[in-house]
Amino acid sequence: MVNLANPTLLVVIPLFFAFLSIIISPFLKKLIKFVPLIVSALNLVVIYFIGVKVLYGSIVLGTTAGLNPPYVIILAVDKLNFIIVLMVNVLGFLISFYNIFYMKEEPTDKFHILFTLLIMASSWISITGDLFNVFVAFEVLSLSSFGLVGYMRSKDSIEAGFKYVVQGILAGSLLLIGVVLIYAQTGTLNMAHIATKLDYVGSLEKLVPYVLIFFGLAVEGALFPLNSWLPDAHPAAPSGISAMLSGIVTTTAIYAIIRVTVTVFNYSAFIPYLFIIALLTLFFGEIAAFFQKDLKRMLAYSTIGQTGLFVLAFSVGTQASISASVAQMVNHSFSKAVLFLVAGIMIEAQGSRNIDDLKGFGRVNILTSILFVFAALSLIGVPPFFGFFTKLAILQTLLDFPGFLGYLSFALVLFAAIIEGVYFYRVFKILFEKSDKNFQAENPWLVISPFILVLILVILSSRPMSVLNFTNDIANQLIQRTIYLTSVLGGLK
Amino acid sequence: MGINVIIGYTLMFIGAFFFLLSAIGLLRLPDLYTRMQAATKSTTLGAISSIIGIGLMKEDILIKSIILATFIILTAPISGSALIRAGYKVKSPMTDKTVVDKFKEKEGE
Amino acid sequence: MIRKIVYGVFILIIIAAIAIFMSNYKFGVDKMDVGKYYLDNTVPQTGAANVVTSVTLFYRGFDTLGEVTVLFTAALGVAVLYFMGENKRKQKLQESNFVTKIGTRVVFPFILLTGAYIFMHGHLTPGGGFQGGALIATGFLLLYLAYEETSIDRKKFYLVEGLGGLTYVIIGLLGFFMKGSFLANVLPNGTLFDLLSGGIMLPIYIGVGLKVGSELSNIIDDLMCEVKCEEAGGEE
Amino acid sequence: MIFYISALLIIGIGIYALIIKKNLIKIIIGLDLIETGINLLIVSIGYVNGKTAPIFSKDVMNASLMVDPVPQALTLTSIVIGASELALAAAFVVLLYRKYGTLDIRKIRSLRW
Amino acid sequence: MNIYILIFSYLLLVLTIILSILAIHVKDLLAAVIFMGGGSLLVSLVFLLLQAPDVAMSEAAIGAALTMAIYIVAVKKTEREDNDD
Repeated sequence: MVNLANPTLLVVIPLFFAFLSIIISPFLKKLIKFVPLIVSALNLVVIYFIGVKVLYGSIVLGTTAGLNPPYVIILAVDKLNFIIVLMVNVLGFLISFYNIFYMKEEPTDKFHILFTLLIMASSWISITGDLFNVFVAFEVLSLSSFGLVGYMRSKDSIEAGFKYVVQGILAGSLLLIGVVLIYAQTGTLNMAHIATKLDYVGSLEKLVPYVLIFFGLAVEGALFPLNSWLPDAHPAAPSGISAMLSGIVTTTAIYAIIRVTVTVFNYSAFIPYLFIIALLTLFFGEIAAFFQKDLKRMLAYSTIGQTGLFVLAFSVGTQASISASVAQMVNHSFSKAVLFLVAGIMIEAQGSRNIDDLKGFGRVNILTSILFVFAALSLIGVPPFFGFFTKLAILQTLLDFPGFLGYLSFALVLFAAIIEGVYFYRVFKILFEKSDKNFQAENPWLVISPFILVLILVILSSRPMSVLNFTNDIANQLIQRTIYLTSVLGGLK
Repeated sequence: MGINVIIGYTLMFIGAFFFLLSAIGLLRLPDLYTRMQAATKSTTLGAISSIIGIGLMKEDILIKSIILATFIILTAPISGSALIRAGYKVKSPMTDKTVVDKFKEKEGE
Repeated sequence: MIRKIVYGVFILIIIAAIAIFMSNYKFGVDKMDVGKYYLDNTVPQTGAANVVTSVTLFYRGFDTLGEVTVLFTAALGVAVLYFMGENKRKQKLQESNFVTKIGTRVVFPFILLTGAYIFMHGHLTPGGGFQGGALIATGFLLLYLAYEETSIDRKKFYLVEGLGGLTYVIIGLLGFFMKGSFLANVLPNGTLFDLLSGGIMLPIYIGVGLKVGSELSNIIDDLMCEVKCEEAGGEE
Repeated sequence: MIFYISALLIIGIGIYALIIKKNLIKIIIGLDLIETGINLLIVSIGYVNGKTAPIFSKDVMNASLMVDPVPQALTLTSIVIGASELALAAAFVVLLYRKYGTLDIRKIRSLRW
Repeated sequence: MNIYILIFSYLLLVLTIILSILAIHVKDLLAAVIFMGGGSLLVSLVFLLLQAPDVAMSEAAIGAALTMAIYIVAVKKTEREDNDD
């Protein structure tokens, strides 16, 4: 049996099914809504085979064109991007299950093909080991999410979509210039090969390409100066897509930033600026979320806040802080996806996205509201839930950030947690108030995906220590970048 | 100096001369329609003669240059007439010296 | 207004920084590292004469696979955005003149022939799948300009588009199953300079050429339909 | 050196148009200029003085006399990506005009940046 | 790159920059799009001088022809006059 533990399959299987479904789309229109489901299931099988190898500490490589790495594109999966790819496909599987019953608007077959491409692009960005490949995968990701954000063709979704398109194209151009400048500097495009060459270059000289790549990826990763498109784009998309965008796409963009900062550039000089940017993102995200009346916009702003949180944790730079930030990344993806999926059910049940119209929704559809409460509590970090342990770990690591900034950030994170608590509590109160408005019962099929996600969260909450140990190994493997470099380049210096 | 090289150079010279003529035509002719006529003349005659000239001078690209020349013969006049017709539709001004307007007569009946 | 000045200054800083950065990488200086490897053993390893095609298709074939997906996503995106449901009604367009009609009938086969020539000889002469496909799409554009009642049969174009993409993926998978790594060269390299050289490049570029041609024609068909048929019924 | 300067100039013009111009089509033209500028930058990075195009033919067989093929391969990808991005952006512009009836950003509420 | 090609490429580049500035400043949108197309055609000529024939063909076929067609359709569907500030 050909060894299935080859990461290239993670990209090829979705592509194969996408091209197949464009052929059969005029004839068997109904079958296409199952394509994303099949694709993410097959991806999960391949990820299982890869996972068996990765958990033993070896880095799984997928070469193309049968030659050795620096001359050919290579996909490398170590512990960190194994977790990201696993999350992408688990969430992809559950959200595509949700989409089958949620999507009614007209060209549903094209919607599902675009969604398959979105899953493919997110898993592609997280496993590629070639810098120009990151740009190409980033383009596939942004193009498929442009199409999906503008899918409803309503007034505000097109407006938000255009804003997202312009900033997305600008981000792609910045990323491309950065990659090209690195090519001018080092002459190669393979991440590991660039890393070995960049070690001999002074930190000031590699500042320009790094800043360009950072801001190119930061637009998609919702960091402070460039995320004005996110609060409009995520709510305007259909709920399954906003769950995917907030849960996964921002996380893969942040992962790409982490991979570029640690492995390729080995850049400790830039960390303080990253700290300040993350602090600003956290602060503005949470404050804005507090004043929102529209449920999905509130969740979008809280995504910005949470992204700021785990980038803040990463930018402390110690191994404990990186493990805490990865744990928080996992917690945020799962709980934010549940929140958006449940928000989709609520909005479908009563039509408008305004929070106040949800009065008494909880009394009618008890299960959905309980899922909403569970996910929100885990996001905030209330004790019995997984979120509490990750936030605790982050707060511990923030203390040993030198000087005044450490205490300021500690206070800010606590303050942000309180704000989150307040605006989520406000939604709970409205949900469970007595009101005469009768809502139609929620479609039971839609509840299955958020239910499974909350189950995953509960499992994570039951054994938080083992999860934090695993994220500790991830951080350990990430910090010692020589493991990545030698295994990818096969010792070729 | 083979015979084909001499013919090649003369053809290229003729081509260059046609380009010069049409450049002057573009400057001096009064309105869109006459100027357009000068422009299409340069693309067709000038380009074809210089390409055939180069083809004659180097044997192995002779076939390609002939194919290229036929392509230009096919496309240049069509685009010229389409442009002029569009110009007419947009009512671009005709000079006072125009004697006959066949298009209006055809359009008129 | 202030925000615009901030953005303006921010962008100017980036341009100045790039200029300074480029100053120590002079123009025309040989910066090749991986490029030298490709130049030296393109002919032995892939048997193609055009090094750029061998880099895009063979050494960095995964990039081009991504690029084909980008075009595929864009075509889908445009189709989704311009989707008007079934209630379309054709709008009467200007009658295009006689010369263009006859000219198109003469030139259209030539354009398709040249497009096919370009993507068939991708590995020998400059050009390849994308340029050939774009040329074929301009041929269909010409058809739309000349005859306003033209409307291509979307089913067939989706079929060609899917098949083109599938040839690329299947050849890659063949490489994976037979040689262990995706897009490995499974076909014989053949002798330099003749049509059947270049191993897997010829079939891939035929697939990509047909795919790009049909995809861009789909985009043009959406655009032309945008122009020709107003959406029936009022706007919401 | 002129190629680098002009490439950066074109990118600058594109970004200037993006920021200053109010009209949607002008913004799209600005984005297209940025893409063209980047493509020019990439190809001019790969150029080596006094060398020929990287295509083997009967009279050009010496590989050491060839320009760097990798930037040309990257530009091929970047041109197609730029074209497909802008096709999508043009589609959005047409839809915006159909919904709002104007091409001016100031009239479309949330687009004012 | 001998002198004549260098001078010719200087000319082409200056022309491209002029065309791009015109594409931004001219009021009539259709003229702006045509300037844009002309500019990208000249850039494809510059690619030829930079010894990149593949890229020149691709820029001409995709950049000049199809992108311009898409923009012209976009301008035809919206309004032609740019009533700017």
